[in-house]
Amino acid sequence: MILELRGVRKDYAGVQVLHGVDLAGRGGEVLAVVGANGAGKSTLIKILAGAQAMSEGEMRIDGERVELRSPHDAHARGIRTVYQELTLVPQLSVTENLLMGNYPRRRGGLIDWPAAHARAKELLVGIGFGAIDPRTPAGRLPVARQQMVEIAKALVDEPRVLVLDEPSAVLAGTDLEALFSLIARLRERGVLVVYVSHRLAEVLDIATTIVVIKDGLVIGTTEPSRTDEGELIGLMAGRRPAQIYPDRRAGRGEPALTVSALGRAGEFDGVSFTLHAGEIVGLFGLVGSGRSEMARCVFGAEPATSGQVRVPGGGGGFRTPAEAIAAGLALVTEDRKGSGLVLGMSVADNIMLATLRSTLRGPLIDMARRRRTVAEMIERLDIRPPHCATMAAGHLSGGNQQKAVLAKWLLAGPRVLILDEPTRGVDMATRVEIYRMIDGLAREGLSVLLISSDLTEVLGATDRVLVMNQGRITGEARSDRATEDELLTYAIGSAA
Amino acid sequence: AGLAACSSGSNEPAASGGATTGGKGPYTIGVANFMLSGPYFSGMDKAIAAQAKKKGNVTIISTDAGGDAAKLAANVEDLLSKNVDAVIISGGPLESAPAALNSIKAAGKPVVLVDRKFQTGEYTSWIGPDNEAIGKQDGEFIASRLPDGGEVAIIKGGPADNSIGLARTNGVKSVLGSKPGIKLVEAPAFGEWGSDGGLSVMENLLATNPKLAAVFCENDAMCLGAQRAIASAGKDEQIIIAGVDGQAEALKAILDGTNYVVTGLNDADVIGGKGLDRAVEILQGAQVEKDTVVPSPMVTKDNAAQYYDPDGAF
Amino acid sequence: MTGRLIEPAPPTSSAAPRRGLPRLVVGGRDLTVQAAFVALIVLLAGTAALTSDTFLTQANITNLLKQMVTTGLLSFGMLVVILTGGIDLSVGSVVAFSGIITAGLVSGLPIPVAMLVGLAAGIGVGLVNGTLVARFGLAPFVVTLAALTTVRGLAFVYSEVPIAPEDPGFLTLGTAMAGPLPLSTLIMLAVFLAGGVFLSRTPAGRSIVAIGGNAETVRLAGINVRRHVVLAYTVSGACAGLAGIILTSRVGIAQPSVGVAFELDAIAACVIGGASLAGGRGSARATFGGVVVLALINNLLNLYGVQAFWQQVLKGLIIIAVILVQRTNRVRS
Amino acid sequence: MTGRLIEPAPPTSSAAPRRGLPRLVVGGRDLTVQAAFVALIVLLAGTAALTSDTFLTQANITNLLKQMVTTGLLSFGMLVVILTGGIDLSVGSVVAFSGIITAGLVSGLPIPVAMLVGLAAGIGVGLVNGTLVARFGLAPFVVTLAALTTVRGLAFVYSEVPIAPEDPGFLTLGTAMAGPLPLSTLIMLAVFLAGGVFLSRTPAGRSIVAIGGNAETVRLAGINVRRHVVLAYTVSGACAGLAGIILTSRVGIAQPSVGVAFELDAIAACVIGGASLAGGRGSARATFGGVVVLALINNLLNLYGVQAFWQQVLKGLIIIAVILVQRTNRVRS
Ligand SMILES: Nc1ncnc2c1ncn2[C@@H]1O[C@H](COP(=O)(O)OP(=O)(O)OP(=O)(O)O)[C@@H](O)[C@H]1O
Ligand SMILES: Nc1ncnc2c1ncn2[C@@H]1O[C@H](COP(=O)(O)OP(=O)(O)OP(=O)(O)O)[C@@H](O)[C@H]1O
Ligand SMILES: [Mg+2]
Ligand SMILES: [Mg+2]
Repeated sequence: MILELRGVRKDYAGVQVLHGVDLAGRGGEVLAVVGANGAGKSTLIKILAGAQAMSEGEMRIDGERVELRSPHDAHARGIRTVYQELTLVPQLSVTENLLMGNYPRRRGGLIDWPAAHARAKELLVGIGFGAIDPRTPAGRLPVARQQMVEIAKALVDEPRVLVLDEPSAVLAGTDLEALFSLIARLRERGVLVVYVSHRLAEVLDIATTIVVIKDGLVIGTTEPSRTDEGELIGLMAGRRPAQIYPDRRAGRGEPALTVSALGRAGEFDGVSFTLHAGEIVGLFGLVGSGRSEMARCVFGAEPATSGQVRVPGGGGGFRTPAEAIAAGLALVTEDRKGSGLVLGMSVADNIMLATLRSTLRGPLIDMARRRRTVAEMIERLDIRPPHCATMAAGHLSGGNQQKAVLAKWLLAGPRVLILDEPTRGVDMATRVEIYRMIDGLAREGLSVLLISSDLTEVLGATDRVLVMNQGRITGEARSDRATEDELLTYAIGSAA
Repeated sequence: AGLAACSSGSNEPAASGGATTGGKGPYTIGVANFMLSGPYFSGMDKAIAAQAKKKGNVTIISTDAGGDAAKLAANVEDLLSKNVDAVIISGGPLESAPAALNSIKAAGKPVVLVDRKFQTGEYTSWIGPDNEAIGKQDGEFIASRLPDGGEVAIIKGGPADNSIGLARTNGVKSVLGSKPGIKLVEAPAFGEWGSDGGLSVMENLLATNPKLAAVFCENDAMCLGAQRAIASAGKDEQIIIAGVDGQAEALKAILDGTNYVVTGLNDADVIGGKGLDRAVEILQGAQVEKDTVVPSPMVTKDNAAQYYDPDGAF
Repeated sequence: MTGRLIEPAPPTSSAAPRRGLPRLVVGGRDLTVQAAFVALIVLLAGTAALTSDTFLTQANITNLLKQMVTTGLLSFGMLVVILTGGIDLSVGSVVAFSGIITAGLVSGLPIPVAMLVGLAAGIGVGLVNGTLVARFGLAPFVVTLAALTTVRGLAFVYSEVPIAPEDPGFLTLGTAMAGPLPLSTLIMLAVFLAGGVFLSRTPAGRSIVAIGGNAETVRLAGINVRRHVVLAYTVSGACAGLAGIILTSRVGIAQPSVGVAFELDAIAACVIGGASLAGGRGSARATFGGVVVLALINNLLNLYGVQAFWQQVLKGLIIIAVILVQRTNRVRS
Repeated sequence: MTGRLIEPAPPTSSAAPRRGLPRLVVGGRDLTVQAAFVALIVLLAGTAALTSDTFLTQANITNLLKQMVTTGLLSFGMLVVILTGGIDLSVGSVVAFSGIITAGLVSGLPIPVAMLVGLAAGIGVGLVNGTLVARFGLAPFVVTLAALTTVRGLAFVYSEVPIAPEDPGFLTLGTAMAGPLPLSTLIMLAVFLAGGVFLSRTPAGRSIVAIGGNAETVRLAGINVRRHVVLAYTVSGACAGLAGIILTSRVGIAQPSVGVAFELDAIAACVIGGASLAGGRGSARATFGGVVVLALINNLLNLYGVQAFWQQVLKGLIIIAVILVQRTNRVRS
C-alpha cells in the first residue's frame, strides 16, 4: 500500500463533514472516488493534499504513519494534487506556473529563463500536452488548456500519488483522451491515481477500484467489472432513479428565438438556428468551439459583429443583457463562480438578483414577500440545506450553487432559457432532477438551448442537437436518431 | 452630572456662565494650536508651557489641530467642555475665527491670541508679530544690499490662503516693488514651509533665472533649503538670502557670515511667554492692552550673536 | 425580538460539538460581530465616563455630536463607493470646493440656492469620478487621486483667500440646535438612516452591494453596472458636498485649504465598521459605529490631555487594535 | 532581436481576423505598451525642449535628476507592495522618521552608522506593517494608514524641531556628483536595476509577483506566502528609509514634518507605469517610466511658470489623460 487512510474525520468549525473514512491504494491503481455533491470528496482530497488538517484519524504512506501539516509536506512525500478549482496564476507564464519556486538557476543564483522555458516545454511534450506554448500567460489559455497545465504542474516532480479532483469537468474530446492515456502511462510507472468525478461512465472506464462516499462515510467499495452506473447512482443518492433522462415528446411550437448568420470577429461566424417554444435543443462541441461566446452574444453580454438575433414581436439585437432579459431570455453561464453567483452574498440575494424589482412595494423591497418568494424557490428546486436563504452562496456545495443560479433565472420567467454546461460538477442525482426540471419547463412552453460537452447528456436530454466546430455550426441531428460518433464527427472534422 | 461622579480633577467647574476672573488661581488654560508640526509653533507651545510652570499655579491643556481650521474649532469646543478658565489660540488662521471665537464668547471665557491676529470676531487680547513689517524690514535690507538693482526671487509657503505668508510677501513687495532696477520673480510652486520644499523650488528658480541676486522666503526653513540649492549651484557669491522667524540654523548661518544675510526675529519664546502672562493677568482681573505687537528685530551678521542660542528650543 | 446564545450554526451532522466562541444569533442573523462592536463602543464611552468628569457633560456630548458630522457624512458616501469595490480619495477636496463655492455665492444668491449650487458641485465631481471609473474602466484609486489634486486646485482657483459670508443666517445649518441635538447631527443621522434603507431595501442599493461582490454576475443579471457605479460615486460626491456646506456653515468661513486628509478618516471609519475594501461587504449601521468609535478616540485623547504627537501615535495604534478585535470576532467567510 | 508587427494573439480558430491595434512583438513580448510609453516620455520631453530654452540646460536636467530621487525610491518600494496586491501609505511618514533619526544620531555616531540606524528604522516599520498584513490578515490600506499616523507622531516625538547636523560629510550622499550624475540619482537607478533583476529573475521576486496574482496557489506550491508579504513591506520600508536619509542629506536639515502625501506620488508613478493595484502586474522598468513622467510633468509646469493651484488642476488632468492612453493601449487580459 502506498497510501492508507484510517478513520479520517473532519469538521469545519464544528460541522462534521467526514465521519471516519478509510481508504487504501497501491501503486498502479486508479482509485475512483464518487459521491453526491457535498458528500465530502473535495474535503478528503484536501486532507490528502495537506491543505486541510484532519480532525481525527491517521494517514500512512508506505505503511509509515505521517502527518501532513502543509501542501509542502505532501509534495515532499510524493503526493500531488489537481484541485477542482483552477489554481493557476493568470498573469504568469505557463513556465512559471509549472516550475513555481523551482526554477533552473545560473551561477549567480538568478533564474535562467531560457532553460526554464525549455524545461517547461519538455515537460509538456513528455505528457502529451506539447501544443501549449510555455511562454503564454496562463490566463490567456482556454480553460481546457489551463486544466492541462494544472495537470502538468502536478507531474513536475514525478509524484507517487496523483490526486485529480474532477479533472474532466472542463475537458472533452481529444483533450480527454490525452488525459486518459496519460493516466494509463502513469499506472505503468506505478503511480497511484486518485480520481474524483461525477462522470460515472468514464469512472467505469478507467478506474481499478471505485469508492462510493455518502455524507462523509465510505458506503461501498467495488470494481468496475462488478457494477454499473445505475447501481452507483443508487448508492450515492440512496435510491435508484427509474431513469436518468425523461422521455421527450418533441412538441415544437412557434419560433421563440431566431439567430441568423451571427458572428463575432475572431470567435465564431455565420451561426444560424431557430429555437421553438416547447423544444430542448442541445449544442454540442469541443471545448473552445465558440459555443459560450456565441451564447453570450445572443444574450447581449458581448456585441456581435455580424448577423441578427430576433424574438417574436420584432425584438432582438440585444445590446445588453437587460434588453435580452426583457425580451424573455435567460442565460445560465458555464462559470457559476465567476459569472453566476455573487459568492459573498446570501442565497436569497442571489436568487432575487435578476428580479430585484419584482417584490417592490412603493420604492422599497417588501422583505416578507421576498422571503416567501425565496423560500418557494428553495423548496421547488430542493436547494440544500433547506434553511440556506441567509447563507453565503459560496458556502453551498457545487450542485446546490448551480440550483441557486437556476432559481434566479426561473424567477425571471424566461421564454428562452440558455444553459451553458449546467451539469458540470453536478452529481448524478441532481442531474436527474435538473433534466426533469428542464423537461417540465419545456412542456410549459419554454424553449431551451442546452450547451454541453457531454455527449450522453446532449443526446439524452434534448430533442435535437446542433454541433459547433471552430466557430461554425457544422451539423444538426435529431436526438433520438443520432449517434455519439455522428456528433463527434461533426465536432472534430475540419470546419467548412 | 450623574455617572461622572468619581472626580479626581483639581479644576473647579467655572462659575456659571461667567469667566472666573478676579481670583488668584489655580487656573487651567487651554492652548489650541493650529499646527504644531512646525518648529516655530511647537516652540510657541513649549514657551507657553514653560511660562505656566514658572508661575506654578497654572495648568496647561494643549491641543493640535494639525493645520485644519475645523479641527481647531472642534478642539476649542473640547477645551471649553473641560471648563478651562481661558483659551490661548496659537497660529490660528483667521478663517476659524467666527465659530471658535463665538463658542468661547458663549462660554464667557477670555481668549488670547498669539502669533496670528483675527480680523473678525471678538477676542480679548492679541500678542504677536507684525508680519507685514517683517517683510518690509527684509525688503529694505535687500534693497540696501542691491544698490544697482537685480532680480529678487520670492518663495512662498502656501497654500494661497495662508494669511501670514501673504502679509510677509506683501511687505517685501511693497518695498521692492517701487525700487528702480529691482525685478521680482515669484516662484510658481509653493515651498510648503519646509527646507525640502525650499530646496526644490530654489533649484527650479535657479534653472529658469540664472541672474538672480537675492531670494526672500516666507520663513527660515525654506531659506535654509534654498541656501543649499544656491550652494550646489555654486552661486553663493551671487545670491543673498533673506528669511523670517529666527530659526536657530538660520541665525547660525547669518552669524557665520554666509550669504544668508538677514532674518526677522519672530521670537516664539517671547510671544508665548507673554501670551501666558496676558491670559493670567486677564483672569486676575487686570485691564490689559487689546493688541500688543512684539517687535521683530532685524537680525544681521552684526547682531546675530545676541540672539543665537545653540541649545534653544527653536 | 429575542436573542439567544446558540451554537455557531445548526449542525448538519451528528458530529462532535463545535469549538469557537459562542455566537449570538437573533432572527437568523449572527450578531456576534455587532455585539462585539457595541461592546467596544460601550467600553470606550464607559471608560471615558468613569475616568473623566468632563465626558458626560452636556457641552462635551454636544461637541462629540457636532464633531462627528463631517466624518459621518463622508463615511457614508465612502461606504457606498467601497461597497462597489472602489474608493474615493477626492472627498476632502470636494469638502473645500463645495464650501468655498457656497460661501462665494451667498453674497449674490439666496442662501438655500447657494447651498444647492455647492451640493451640485460635489455631485458633479462624483459624476466625473464615476464616469471615469465605470465608463473608461480606470482604477478608482488613481481617478479619485487625480480628482483630489484637481478639485483642490479648483477650490483655490475659485478663491485664493477664505470667504466669510456676512449674512448670519448662513450659520444656521451648522450651528442651530434641534431640541437637544445639533441640527447638523440630525442631518447626518438622517443620511445614515435613509442610506441604510437605500442599501438594504432598494434595488439600486442591493445592486451596488452585489457589484462589489461580482460585477460580471450583476451585469449578466440585466443590471446596468455602469450606471450603478456612477451612482455610487455621485452619492459620495453629494455627501462630500453636503459635508462641505455644513462645515462651512459651522465654521463661518470657507477656506480653500480645508479638508486635507479627510478621506483617510472616512475610510478608517468604514473599515472599523467591518467594510471590506474589496467590495461587497459593509453596512450603514456598522459604518456609523466606526464613525462613533473614531470620534470617541479623538474626544478621549483630547479629554485626557494626551500630547499632540502622542495622540497621533496612539490613534494609529488604537485603530490597529480595533480592527484586530474586529477581525478576531468576524466569522470566517 | 527582431521586431515585427503581428496580430494581437495567435488566432486559435479559423474565424475572422481580430480587431484592435497592430502590436509590436519582440522576442515573444508585446512591446506596444512600452512603445506607447516611451513615445509619451519623448513627447513630453520633446515639447519641453522645443518650447522652453531652459529645459535642456544642464542645470535643469540635473534638477530633474535630483528631484526624482525621492519619488523614485518610494515608487520602487511601493511597486513591490502593490505587486502583492497591497499598498503602503506610510512611506511619507517613514521618510520623516528615518531622516530625523539619522540626523539626530549623527552628532554621536559615525555618519554611516547613523544612516544604517535610520535605514533600520524604515525596515522596522516595514516589518511591522508586513507582519500585521501577513500574519493577522488585516487590510493593507488600514494597517499602513495607521502606520502613517503613528510613525508621523513618532517622528515628532523624537524631535519636534528640525535637526541640522554640523558635520559637512553628512551632505555627501545627497549632494555629491558622480561624474555627470548626482550620486543620489545613481543610487536610485541602482535600486531600480537591482530591483528589476530581483523581481524578474529571483525566486523571491517571482513569488511576490505570483502572490499578487493568486496567493492561494503560491501557498499550495509550498512557498511561504507570509514571509514574502513581510519581505515586500520591508523592502518598501527600506526604500522609504533610504529616501529619508538621502533627502535629509540633500537638504542638510531633517524635519519631522517632511514627506506628507509622498505616498500619493509613489502610487501614481506605479499606476502610470501600468501596475495594477489588484496586484500581480507591474514592472520596475515601467514604474521608473512613471517616475520620469511625473517628474517631467512637474518640471514642465514649473518651467512654464504655471501658478501653483493651476499646477494642481493640470497635474490631476494629465494623470487621468496618461492612464487613459495607457489603458487604450493595453491588451485586454
Ligand atoms: N470551508 C468550509 N467551511 C464550511 N463548510 C464547508 C467548507 N468547505 C466545504 N464545506 C462543506 O463540507 C461539505 C463537503 O464539501 P466538499 O467540497 O468536500 O463536497 P464534494 O463531495 O467535493 O462536493 P462536490 O461534488 O459538489 O464538489 C459540504 O456540505 C460543504 O458545504
Ligand atoms: N480567456 C481567453 N483568452 C483568449 N482566448 C480565449 C479565452 N477564452 C476563450 N478563448 C477562445 O475563444 C474561443 C471561443 O471560446 P468559448 O469559450 O466560447 O468556446 P466553447 O465552445 O464554449 O468552449 P468552452 O466549453 O470552453 O466554453 C476559443 O477559441 C477559445 O480558445
Ligand atoms: Mg468537490
Ligand atoms: Mg463554453
